[in-house]
Amino acid sequence: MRRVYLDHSATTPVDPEVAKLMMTYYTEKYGNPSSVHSFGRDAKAALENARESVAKLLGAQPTEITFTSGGTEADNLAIIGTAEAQSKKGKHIITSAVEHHAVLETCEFLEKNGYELTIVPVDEEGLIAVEDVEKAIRPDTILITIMHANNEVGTIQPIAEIGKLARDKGIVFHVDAVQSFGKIPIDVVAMNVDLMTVSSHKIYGPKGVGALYIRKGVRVIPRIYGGGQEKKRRSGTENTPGIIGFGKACEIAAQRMEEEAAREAKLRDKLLEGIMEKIDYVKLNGPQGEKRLPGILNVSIQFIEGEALLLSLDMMGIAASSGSACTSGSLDPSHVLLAMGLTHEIAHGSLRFSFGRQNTEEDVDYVLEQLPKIVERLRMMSPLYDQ
Amino acid sequence: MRRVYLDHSATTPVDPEVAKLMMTYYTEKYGNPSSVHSFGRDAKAALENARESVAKLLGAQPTEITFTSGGTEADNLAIIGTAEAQSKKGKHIITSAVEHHAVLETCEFLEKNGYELTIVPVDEEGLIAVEDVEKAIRPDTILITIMHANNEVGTIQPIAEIGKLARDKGIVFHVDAVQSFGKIPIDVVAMNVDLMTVSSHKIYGPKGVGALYIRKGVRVIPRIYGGGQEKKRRSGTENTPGIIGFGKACEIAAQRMEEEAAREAKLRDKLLEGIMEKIDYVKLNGPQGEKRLPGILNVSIQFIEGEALLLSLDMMGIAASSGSACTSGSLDPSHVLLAMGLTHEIAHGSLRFSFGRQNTEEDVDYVLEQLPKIVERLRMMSPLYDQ
Amino acid sequence: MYTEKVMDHFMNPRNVGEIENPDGVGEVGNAKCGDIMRIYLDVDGDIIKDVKFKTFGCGAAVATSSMVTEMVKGKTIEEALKITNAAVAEALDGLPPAKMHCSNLAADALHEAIKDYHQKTLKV
Amino acid sequence: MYTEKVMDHFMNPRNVGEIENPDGVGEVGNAKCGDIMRIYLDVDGDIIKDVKFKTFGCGAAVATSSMVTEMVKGKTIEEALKITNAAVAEALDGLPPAKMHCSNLAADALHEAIKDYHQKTLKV
Ligand SMILES: Cc1ncc(COP(=O)(O)O)c(C=O)c1O
Ligand SMILES: Cc1ncc(COP(=O)(O)O)c(C=O)c1O
Ligand code: FES
Ligand code: FES
Repeated sequence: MRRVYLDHSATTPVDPEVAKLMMTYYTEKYGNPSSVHSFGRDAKAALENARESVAKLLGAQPTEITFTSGGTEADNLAIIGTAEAQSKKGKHIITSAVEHHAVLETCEFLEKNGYELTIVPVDEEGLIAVEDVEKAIRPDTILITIMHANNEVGTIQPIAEIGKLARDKGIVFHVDAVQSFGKIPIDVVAMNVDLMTVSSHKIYGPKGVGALYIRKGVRVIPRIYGGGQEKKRRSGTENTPGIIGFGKACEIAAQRMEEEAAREAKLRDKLLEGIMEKIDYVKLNGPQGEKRLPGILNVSIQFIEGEALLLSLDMMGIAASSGSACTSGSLDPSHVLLAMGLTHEIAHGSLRFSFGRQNTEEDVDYVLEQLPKIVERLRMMSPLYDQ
Repeated sequence: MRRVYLDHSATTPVDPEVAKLMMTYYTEKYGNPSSVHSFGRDAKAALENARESVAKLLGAQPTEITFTSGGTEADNLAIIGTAEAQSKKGKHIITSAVEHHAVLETCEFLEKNGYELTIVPVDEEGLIAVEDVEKAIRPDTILITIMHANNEVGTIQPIAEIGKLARDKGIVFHVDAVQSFGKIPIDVVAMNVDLMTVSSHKIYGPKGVGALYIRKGVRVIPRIYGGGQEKKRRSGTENTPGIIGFGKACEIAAQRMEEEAAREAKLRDKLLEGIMEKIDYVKLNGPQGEKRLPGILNVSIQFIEGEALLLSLDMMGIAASSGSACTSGSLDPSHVLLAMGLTHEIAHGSLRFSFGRQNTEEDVDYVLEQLPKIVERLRMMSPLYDQ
Repeated sequence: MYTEKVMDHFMNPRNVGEIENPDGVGEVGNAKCGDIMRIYLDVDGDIIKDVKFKTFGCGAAVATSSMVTEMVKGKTIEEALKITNAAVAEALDGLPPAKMHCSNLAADALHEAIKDYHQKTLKV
Repeated sequence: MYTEKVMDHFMNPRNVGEIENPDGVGEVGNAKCGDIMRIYLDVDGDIIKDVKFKTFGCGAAVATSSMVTEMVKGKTIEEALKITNAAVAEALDGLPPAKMHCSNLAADALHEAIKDYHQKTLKV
């Protein structure tokens, strides 16, 4: 059976070149970068080389990059680390309704511990209004944390504008760029960003590696104490093979980004057109055109539930994801779709296809062949569907 | 030139079988374990399989294992997580003078934030007296954190006795077992341990992976918030290839432990004897015999400084480590050696050889051929050495 | 995640559909929570001669619906009333913990349908 | 970590040893901190004819000692006094930031030796 992986926003395969390089550092150049001997020095040099590659893709300086175990840890370090560093100045934090759980749950943890939270809404396309952020700012606001591109619908936020606002007011600005990094251009300087989260496994690097950009001069209280690695910002023996893999993945992403974005956008549009043509009662979630990531397509297929769709697609070899609550066993569907004003019913039937480097036109054709049959079958079972 | 890696306490190469397995999960079975589709389910199943392997080597239940990004993070989670969970009961913590920085620095972070610390001393072999721990206990003691085996000198602490004491008094007992795990038998139940830290890269698994054993019923406040992975104890997309590699490394360690311990102890003793025979003014650091890890040998070579020794050994292809301050650029040498009563001068000249699976008798012969020449050369340069 | 039996009942659900002029209909859940089950009964004397279902919900919801219809077909009303949520889950070789509320729905829908049947019969 | 020059001076240190009846000796550091440097001078007129060192310390400590002896050999006392810590580090193509205090030692030891020479000369 054909296998079509269309869940690259969840995670990507490791690029073969990246994997090969990592192997060398697992089995041959395995030294601890803190060690004096040549095994250690080789590892250290490669680690610093990776730091440069990550920095470059962000428009940052290598010294501004702190490696972490992933995007989630970087988000936590940025948010809690800033809250603790700035707590004397104030305890008010601004975020948005469509952030990843790594941001939202972290903010809510702080809320339980004496901080105040303002959650800025989004419009029906998932877009934040800069004015809403501006209105939310108070004298005791210490942090604004807004994502660059949304992981469920792909909406790209007006980061540079929000960054300018934050910089003017002297408020620390954190951006979760896990989904946009390596996919669309980023320049932390032009965007007025103080802290930015990125993750390796979304750009064909290994899982368990991420980084936080910390602008020179911005203070963040560490979350993990120990041997003082990463300039004391994040202790723990460095995951050198992982970090080196991440660095390589950044290099490859930098080379391919433009071409790949155009390619994926074309596949995405083809899939959307085909779905719209072949299936009725379908709603596109998120914006059209420029304001979205090239690789993400999110649609709601009415009268059926997302997990049932995913399972059926999976039986045909197609891997996708859903904002349905039933995929996670919770009761409420995706907070992102609800924040965009979708009803529970429609949110439950949402389906996300996220494209990647190995996807082809034939993959899209295959989905367009299978999906209508699946929808038909599930709708026949649905008490909500009365043709 | 011959290359002899004798720094396995710092880190180990990844076992080829482990590396091969990991490759599969990097490039083929790359799904996110949270995903509904088969890519995700395959990853999830392998992840749970790894959890079993880790649990087994600890004598624990799989549900009691929480994966982290390494030993340092697990130590932080155990210590800060317990302190926060128990802060209503008290704010007193007991630890020892020879803990790893991941424990000591974390305890000191808590001390700065309103907790009180009692640091139990060690004798000249690096051994903690159970009575000293008992004496340190107060009504408001909430946590005892003591390492199983020391990373610099290999001393094995009387964990089961301290555990019994802690259990009797209802105090949470955390053990950093990063160095002993997979090297000597561990049974968390028999040892009365509540929390135990282990790390993958010390047992031929990948860097950037560790685990915390959390005994059923023991509460630990999480440190990283997000998608709720690891039963909400540690959010973040799981490093599946790394965790799966760790699981495999545990399986291999379980098979080889006994035989390998005997083999390494023999090499270690051969090296010690040779050094004692060929070089004068040498002091063994740490205990003789049973109370030490099989693979670690720590000696102080008087009148010379550790980093100079390491660099010279490295020029001959030999990788070792030192408790010298100069290897890290700090001013005080190893807190472990100082706690054992060594003078600064002697501590500065310490040298740690730590053995691993690929080491042979020939390796030892080679070191015994090179080391005396190096010592001779450096002593000729030393103003402290007046023959 | 799901057992083979669950996947079988999900992919090849038994007794999907509606019964025209049913003797009893039961509906539980609501679309807001992501699941609705509707069960139709055709009763002859005391025997459930035919049973059909329509379900909006996850794989577990579909599978439990299918399973419960298979379990009651040909049974007496009395026997059907004895079918518990646990029994449905067990017949499917178990459900993931997070999905146990789906199995609650299937037996509930059946019992609602029987209640409806009783009410209709009484009225006659 | 270290430059090639540092490693060269560490592995092949110049002017290791002692001078019998030196015209000046300088010692800085202490073993407690992990480093001691001792520099011996043989001065002829105003010229440093010979210079030797003994050092207990890390690679950087040995290399800076060696380098400083090479830098002063044949120089006048006046010229030698102008040698700064920074100059020694620079002559080695730089030192890691954490090791900069080692370079401080070498020039200090030299200056101590010159001080000792001055004292001895004055006494004569
Ligand atoms: C927007 C966003 N933020 C944060 C994360 C978390 O990153 P990681 O998976 O590396 O923990 C993800 C992905 O899971 C994401 O999509
Ligand atoms: C005793 C001990 N504890 C903790 C650690 C830290 O573990 P990791 O290197 O996985 O962060 C180490 C090793 O560095 C160790 O030897
Ligand atoms: S219908 Fe939502 S979990 Fe089953
Ligand atoms: S002598 Fe200690 S750092 Fe150089």
